[in-house]
Amino acid sequence: MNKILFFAALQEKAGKESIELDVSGKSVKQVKEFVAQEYGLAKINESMTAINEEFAASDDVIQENDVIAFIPPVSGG
Amino acid sequence: MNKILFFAALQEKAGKESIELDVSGKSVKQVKEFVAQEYGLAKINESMTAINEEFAASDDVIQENDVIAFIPPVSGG
Amino acid sequence: MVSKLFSITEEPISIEQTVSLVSSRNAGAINTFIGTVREFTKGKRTLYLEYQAYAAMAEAKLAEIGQEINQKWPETKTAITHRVGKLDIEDIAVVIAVSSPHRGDSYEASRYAIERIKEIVPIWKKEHWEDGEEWIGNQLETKSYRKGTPSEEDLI
Amino acid sequence: MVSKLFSITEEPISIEQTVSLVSSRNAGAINTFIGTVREFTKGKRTLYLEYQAYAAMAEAKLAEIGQEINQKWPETKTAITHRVGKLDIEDIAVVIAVSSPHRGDSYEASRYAIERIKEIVPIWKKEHWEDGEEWIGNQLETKSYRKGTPSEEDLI
Repeated sequence: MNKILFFAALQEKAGKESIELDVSGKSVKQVKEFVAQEYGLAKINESMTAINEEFAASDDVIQENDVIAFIPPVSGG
Repeated sequence: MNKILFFAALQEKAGKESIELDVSGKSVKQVKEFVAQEYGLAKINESMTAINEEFAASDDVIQENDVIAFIPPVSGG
Repeated sequence: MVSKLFSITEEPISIEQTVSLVSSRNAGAINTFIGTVREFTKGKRTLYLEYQAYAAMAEAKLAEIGQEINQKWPETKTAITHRVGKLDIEDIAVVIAVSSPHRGDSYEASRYAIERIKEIVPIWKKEHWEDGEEWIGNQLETKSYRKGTPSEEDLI
Repeated sequence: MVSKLFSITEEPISIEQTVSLVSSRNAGAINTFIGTVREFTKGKRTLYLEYQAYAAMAEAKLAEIGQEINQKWPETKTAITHRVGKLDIEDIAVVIAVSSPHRGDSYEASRYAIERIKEIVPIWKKEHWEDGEEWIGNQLETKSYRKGTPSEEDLI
């Protein structure tokens, strides 16, 4: 099972902070496409993705228990 | 009468913070030469001079009651 | 009381406390950058801000910025505290403190830190105006992040 | 408690206090430079420092630097506090705070302020070492001040 975290506009749009989903074996790109469609989160394509708190590439593959987070363009400071 | 202020190394060398001297009518350059000789303050030539808290030029002329200060190279900050 | 060099906090930030984390006998200079909530941006009045962070990752990324700074300016020491939650006008959102034996490095490293925060640290700001609200980010998609990861070259 | 924008004081300097003098609803950035007493300079160990100022003139010159900054960076606000007397290692000698709507100006103006302090403000530092003491200044006479007045061009 994998935990998927949403932040900022994505979190508001999804209506929740996180979901549980088994996406192990899928690439970041595949997870993005699935989640975008399932939750109507078109903006996910502007987001980066983190796996276990580290930025990941589109073709990185999710492992069992990985925590995935979608990171919209940041605006701290 | 004029008050003449010494700071830092000049103050230590002169052994006092200030002196009273009537130098009105003299130029800054003349006052420097006189004080350098009278108090053994050769380093006064490396100093700038302030009249009434404003930097003065060598040929500026001292007026009655002006406060003169010799300003060694500064090292604040 | 924040005592970690790189931290996300919900409490008001103490400038003195962040500075004290980097002060040392070898430092002659400490540059501090304080980001505060400004009332007007491009003529539009902000009522308040809301900051959200992916806290664990944000602290890791702040520490990573500290490591980058140590590479570039070896004698510096850096601390960064970023606040989250609701912030009013004039409140402090972030304090960066960089100590260094000489002042030039402290200015350059401090500036580098704030620029990198705006690039790689997962913190988001929502502006609340009289007539609406919006999560601020790169709305114009001027950056593509095609590789998924923001590289230094992409982002500077 | 220091409440003047430009001041010479014999008391320990509060960073928060100096920052509060420039904080405003229009500021989004406050850059702070803190000059501290460093133990080692060029391998030589300092025991403590002694600062002396021509206080009235020094405050006037600090205010003049504030005016120069307002000319160059019109939307900034500057406060500078410099301490005099005996300072121990790690003590704060000077705090400069510059607020600005945008961060770039606050960094540039803060850097400008510390450079100008080292040029035109009548403050002197005496270093005390284990084997001696010396008033620090431009001992090498690399600057002639021929005109008697340090112009910006002379000194930068």
